[in-house]
Amino acid sequence: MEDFYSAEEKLLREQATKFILEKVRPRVEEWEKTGEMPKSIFKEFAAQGFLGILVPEEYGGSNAGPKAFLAFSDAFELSTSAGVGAAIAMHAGIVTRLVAELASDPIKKKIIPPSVKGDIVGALGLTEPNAGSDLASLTTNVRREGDYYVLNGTKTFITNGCWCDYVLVLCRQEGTKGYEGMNLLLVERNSPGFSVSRRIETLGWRPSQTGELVFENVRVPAGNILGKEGKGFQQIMRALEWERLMMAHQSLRKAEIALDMTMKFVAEREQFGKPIAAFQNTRHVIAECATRIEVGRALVKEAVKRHLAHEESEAFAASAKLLCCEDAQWILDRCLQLHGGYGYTMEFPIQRLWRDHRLFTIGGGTSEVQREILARILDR
Amino acid sequence: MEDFYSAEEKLLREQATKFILEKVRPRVEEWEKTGEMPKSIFKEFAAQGFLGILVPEEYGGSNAGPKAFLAFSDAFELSTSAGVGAAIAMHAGIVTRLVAELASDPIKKKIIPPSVKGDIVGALGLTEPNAGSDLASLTTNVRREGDYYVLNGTKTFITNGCWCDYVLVLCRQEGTKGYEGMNLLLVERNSPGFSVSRRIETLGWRPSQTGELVFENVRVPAGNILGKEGKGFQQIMRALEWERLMMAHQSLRKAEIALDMTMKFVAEREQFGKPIAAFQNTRHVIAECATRIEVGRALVKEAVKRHLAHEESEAFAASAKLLCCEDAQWILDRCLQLHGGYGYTMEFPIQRLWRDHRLFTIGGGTSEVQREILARILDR
Amino acid sequence: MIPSLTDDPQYFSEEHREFRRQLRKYVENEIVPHVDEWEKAGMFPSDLFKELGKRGFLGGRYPVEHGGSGGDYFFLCILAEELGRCRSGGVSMGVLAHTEFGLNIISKIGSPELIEEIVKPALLGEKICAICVSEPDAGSDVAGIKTTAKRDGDYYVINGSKTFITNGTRADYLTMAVKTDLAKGHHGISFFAFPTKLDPGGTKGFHVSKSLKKIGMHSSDTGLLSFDNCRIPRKYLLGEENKGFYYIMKNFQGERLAAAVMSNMRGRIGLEDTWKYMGERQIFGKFQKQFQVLRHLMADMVARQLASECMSYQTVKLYMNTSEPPTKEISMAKMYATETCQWINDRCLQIHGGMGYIDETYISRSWRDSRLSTIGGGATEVMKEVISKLVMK
Amino acid sequence: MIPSLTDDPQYFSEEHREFRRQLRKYVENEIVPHVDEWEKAGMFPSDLFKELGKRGFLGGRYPVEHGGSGGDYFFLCILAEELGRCRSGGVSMGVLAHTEFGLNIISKIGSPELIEEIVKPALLGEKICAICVSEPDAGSDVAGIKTTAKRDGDYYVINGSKTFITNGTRADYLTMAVKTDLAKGHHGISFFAFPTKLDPGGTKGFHVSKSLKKIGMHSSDTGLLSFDNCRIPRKYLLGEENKGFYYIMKNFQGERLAAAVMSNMRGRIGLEDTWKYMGERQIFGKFQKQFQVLRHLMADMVARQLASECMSYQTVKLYMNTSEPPTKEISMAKMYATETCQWINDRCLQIHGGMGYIDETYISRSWRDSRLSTIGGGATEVMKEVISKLVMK
Repeated sequence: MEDFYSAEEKLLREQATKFILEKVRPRVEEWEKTGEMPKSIFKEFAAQGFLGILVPEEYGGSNAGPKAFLAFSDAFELSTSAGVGAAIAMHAGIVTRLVAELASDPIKKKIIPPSVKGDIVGALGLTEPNAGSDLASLTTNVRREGDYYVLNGTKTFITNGCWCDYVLVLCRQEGTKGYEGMNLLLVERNSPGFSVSRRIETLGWRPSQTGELVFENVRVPAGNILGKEGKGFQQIMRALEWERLMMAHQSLRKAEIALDMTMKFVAEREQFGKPIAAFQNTRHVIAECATRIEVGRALVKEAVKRHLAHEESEAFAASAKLLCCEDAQWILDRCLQLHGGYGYTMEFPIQRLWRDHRLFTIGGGTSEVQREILARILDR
Repeated sequence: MEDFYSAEEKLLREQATKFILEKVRPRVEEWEKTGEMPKSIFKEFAAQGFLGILVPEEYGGSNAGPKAFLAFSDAFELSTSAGVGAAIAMHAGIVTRLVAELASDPIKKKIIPPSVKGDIVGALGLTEPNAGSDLASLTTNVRREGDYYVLNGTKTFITNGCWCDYVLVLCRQEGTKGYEGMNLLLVERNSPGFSVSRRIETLGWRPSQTGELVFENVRVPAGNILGKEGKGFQQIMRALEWERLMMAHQSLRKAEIALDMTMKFVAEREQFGKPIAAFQNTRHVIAECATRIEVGRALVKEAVKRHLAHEESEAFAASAKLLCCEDAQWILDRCLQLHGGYGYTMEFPIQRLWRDHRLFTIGGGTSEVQREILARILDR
Repeated sequence: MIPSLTDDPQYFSEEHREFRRQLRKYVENEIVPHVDEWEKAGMFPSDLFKELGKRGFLGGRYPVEHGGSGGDYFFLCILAEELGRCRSGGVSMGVLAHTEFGLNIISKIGSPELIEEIVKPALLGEKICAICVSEPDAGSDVAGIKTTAKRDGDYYVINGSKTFITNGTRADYLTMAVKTDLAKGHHGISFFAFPTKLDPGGTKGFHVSKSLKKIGMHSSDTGLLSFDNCRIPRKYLLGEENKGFYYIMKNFQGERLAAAVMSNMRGRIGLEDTWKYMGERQIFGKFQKQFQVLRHLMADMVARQLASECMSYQTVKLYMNTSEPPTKEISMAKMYATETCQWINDRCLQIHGGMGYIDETYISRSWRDSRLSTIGGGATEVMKEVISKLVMK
Repeated sequence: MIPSLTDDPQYFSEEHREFRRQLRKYVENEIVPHVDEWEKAGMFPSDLFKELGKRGFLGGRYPVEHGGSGGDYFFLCILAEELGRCRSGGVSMGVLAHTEFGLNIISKIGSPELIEEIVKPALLGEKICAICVSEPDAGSDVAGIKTTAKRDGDYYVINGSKTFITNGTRADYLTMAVKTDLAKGHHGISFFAFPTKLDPGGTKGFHVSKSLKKIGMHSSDTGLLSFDNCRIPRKYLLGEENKGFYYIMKNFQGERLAAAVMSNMRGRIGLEDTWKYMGERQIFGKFQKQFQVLRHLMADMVARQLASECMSYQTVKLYMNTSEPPTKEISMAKMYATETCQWINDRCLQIHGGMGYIDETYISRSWRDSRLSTIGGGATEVMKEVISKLVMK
């Protein structure tokens, strides 16, 4: 994998690793306990330039590119909290980038610079109570009234939802169905009719402020539309593929971090008169884990390359999301098992990696949805 | 499985089910949130007679027998909290029973009646920081001084540890090693030198007061020994086998409860225009889950029968512990997956069943230890 | 030592055990020495039916009035298990295809005339039976059967083809599912005991179009059969017209249970042979049985093996004690036993290393033989359909 | 459509692609029509080596001075992949055992005299080579080799036996690992290019004791060989005495990588054939490809297939660009590809139902052929030992 990154990207990863280990990791246990991370964390990340990796220079970003963002994610996974990673990646890896790519100039000028500085935080509103992986059936409703769009509906499972300053809402023009006729609107928090109805308590991702958002006759200025009318879904497809790739990549990184911890643990912990590392079973399990990580990397590398080159990437991205997230789940489970009883205590981070990661085969399109995508590619 | 229980046992299960659903289940969410269950819960269980199932009538029990206890456990699993079940099962399913079987008459008279009434709570002290599944290497030390045993050492991962009123401590006579030379001592909480050094925060089993216990020159009256000097390990082997059988049985019950919840969920939740239950994938996953539960039951039934008849049961008990706990883990994971994003929220109990159960392939002898046991049986 | 239930008194009486002892001795002395030859020939000799028949091994669970011994289903289990000890899957499959799959329904719903003509001689091994359901375009999907029987006075005229028929190249009677009403799907199926030797030189219009070569089960013959205007007397209709699907539901559960029991024995023998091999074979200066990962793998296999055996035996008991067959439990037992047997044999082959890939080792034969079990007699996928319908109400 | 990397320009130049096109055409026209016959015969004809050799297919990655084309390792990948398209695993295995496993080390460390005598004619297919390491009591454990070579003036005298030798019944030269110092374990191994036809009627003392019958790989011959005081000239020693283990470490990684590439192709063809079958076969009134569980299974298989191909190709690139072979990545690629291929072929057979169990379907052959891959050339268990040593420092 080392030949995947450029020298600059590696440097960025190094800088980020130092930052995470010194400034973030020591505070994670507290945030996880309370479920509360200070929102100012965005400013701390911003001060290092990390929130502008995918943003053009004219808006205050470094435009270092997607691979740089993956290198950055290798570092932030070292926080051992998916909630931290998810909050940052959603804001800087997906939302800000969508604004930079699709919004009108005035909106870009208004939203992106403070986003890059960490002064405001973005969220992405896709999932609804009755439309998860199946976006074609979403019902959040939009109609045009003069210079405004009027928005009604509910979005749920929204990362950064509780503290977001703006949210990109995928909504449906009246009378349309399926994947056609959707708009993507940028809704600011202070809009009348917008509210956070509740925080959703989850098994993991605790600091990520997962929330449910309600829109009641929210009037959104017409200029807040991202891209074209009716093409909301089509316009985010590439961003969704990118999300899949990020998730596959992050899964493997989590697995790698867990495996490193585990190798350290089994070398130190003794049972039956010898280190656990000396048991053949331990060694074979570790060999299998290491192999699945390495193979997953090879697949992600190819998928990212194709995605960036706009070559046929769909099958590779779906395969990577499916395989890497499933394999990482298995690896994290085996790592927890090798920790024995200690793996079950809150004193070792392996429990959090394990439970945090469980969402990776559900979020960003479940494993089942990836299989559907792949099967449809076979149909062609 | 229905032919497994007698009519009386089924009646007991019915009574217990009513009690659990009315008096326990509604309070579980709160206990899980705070990690605190009132200790008076033992008295509530006692008032129903549940704590005396394995205790002879002369000490206030019903002596309804091990199968009755399994029937009772079918009910208490409906609390959906392994912490509740573990606390009760440890006290009434293992510790009190060991006292009734092995202690001297004065100790029995002193300890058992209040245990059956829920006035005092027992714990079992086996695991040490460096001796988990490998009890042969335990180091908690005991020496005789006149009419006392003097005890030194640390026990960890002790269910009911933080609030126990007495604990059965497996300890080693000076100069012995391996499985020989151990004593089993009943240590009361008020003994000078005994302390709970900390509560261990765990991923699940939250209300079960898992703690670490320290013994510093604790003087235990000589009459507090259970059974014979030097035979501490051998004397609890049957209790450990019983624990394995309980865990296998409880695992399947958890899986069954989860599967019931899941079948209900998939029948109601729609995606892509139809209930999730209508997807072939869903149906096949459920068929596989149901089959593994039924097969596991057949194995447990045979293992319990042999255990109770004192026939060759070792291989069956180890197989049951290994297979049922592993399979239940897989089933719970699949059930969580079928819940989609909802499975990851704290609003559905499936997340707790999943994370609570993760300890079942670690505690009571890890899966790896069960495999060792089985391989040694093959060696014979 | 691998713990076993095959002598457990909760299932097996002294009478059962004696039956097992005799059969085991017979298998060891009279079958084992020949199986390599039969594997090569692609077929065991038809005389085997007679030898088994005249010793009373075939009729264990059949009524005395039909020429059987009047025993319970556990006699069939013993037959399936002990034949399995010859380590040639085709032998057990061929014998059971005759004595259980083909014959059972005739004994249950056949007329007294057919009992005399078919069941009695068949239990002596003098006539050979086969079950005949699959077609080139209808395997697990019986509603899709296309072979037809058309009433013509006192005769039926049969047209179509059947495939994957065990004993198909030599059977005297084919217990055959056909459509008597093409329009009715499941409800147009009828059963016949089709006689293949009605006319000299074979029933007119009946042909064995092909003897199918299979990956394994080499000692058993498998036929592709064709029926071209075969006229057979009406008496060969089993039970009533168009009730075939009901007969399948009611009478064919025993076949699945037998498949489970056969698979369990195939798994058990794989484990026994492999554990023995692990004690003989050295690598890196140690016996294979000293390597932790192989020991743990053995432990996993033993656990599943015991679970599967418990499940099957308990289901047999349930099957014997209930009037309606316990379809859910039988489907689960079948699926679990066959998947387990296949997995065990695959892992056992792996433990054998290069030797496992050589034709002459038992494990290689057992591996390819066991591959059929999750496909035939109700594929795993079909079992899942059945089970899910029964558990999801 | 199953996405593919076999034309990806990051790995394959126009020259590679032309090589692939020619070879594919040759396989289709000249090999495919004969494989059924070769499978039955238990051996493909030796002429095949000559036909491939004279068209330049064997020497793709060998130096021009040795009679090759001077290409890179991807030429070998193409050879492994395109031969795989004949759907008879023994053909690819036999050809690669010759042109890669047997010949590579001779080309690398053999004297100029041996290059002339062996490599040049072998690349033309006029001489046949084999790799010869396993013994009845030493498979994956090379330190346990017992065959000895004892120096006697200008000769070595060789005694012992070798087994599981692909091309063993007809090879002209055996690239053979023996002990020159029994006391030294790994450090007493030496390599010879053993000539089997030194004397008229065969090198004295050399015998093919047995042609081994295998579960699969039927078109390839496998020998059990014995050496009884065989005297061969000293010049046939490869490299230096007692350095054999080093040569294995250094030169045999390419063999494992080739095994990965071969397995990937076997998995891919299984998927292609099965998806096609699913579009043709109807059950319960629907095409198989319309059933969700089968679609999802296909998706899982495709994901693993692509992952394995990415892993293997990226490892080939790494292998070409580093001086020390990347043992960790190669071991991972080998283990993953062979396990994946075996799993895919097993699931594909299952999807074929009863047809999958019939000898004549491709999938049944591919299934039994693929079973060898996790055993031969470094079993999965051995790969795990290697990998764990490299990752746990």
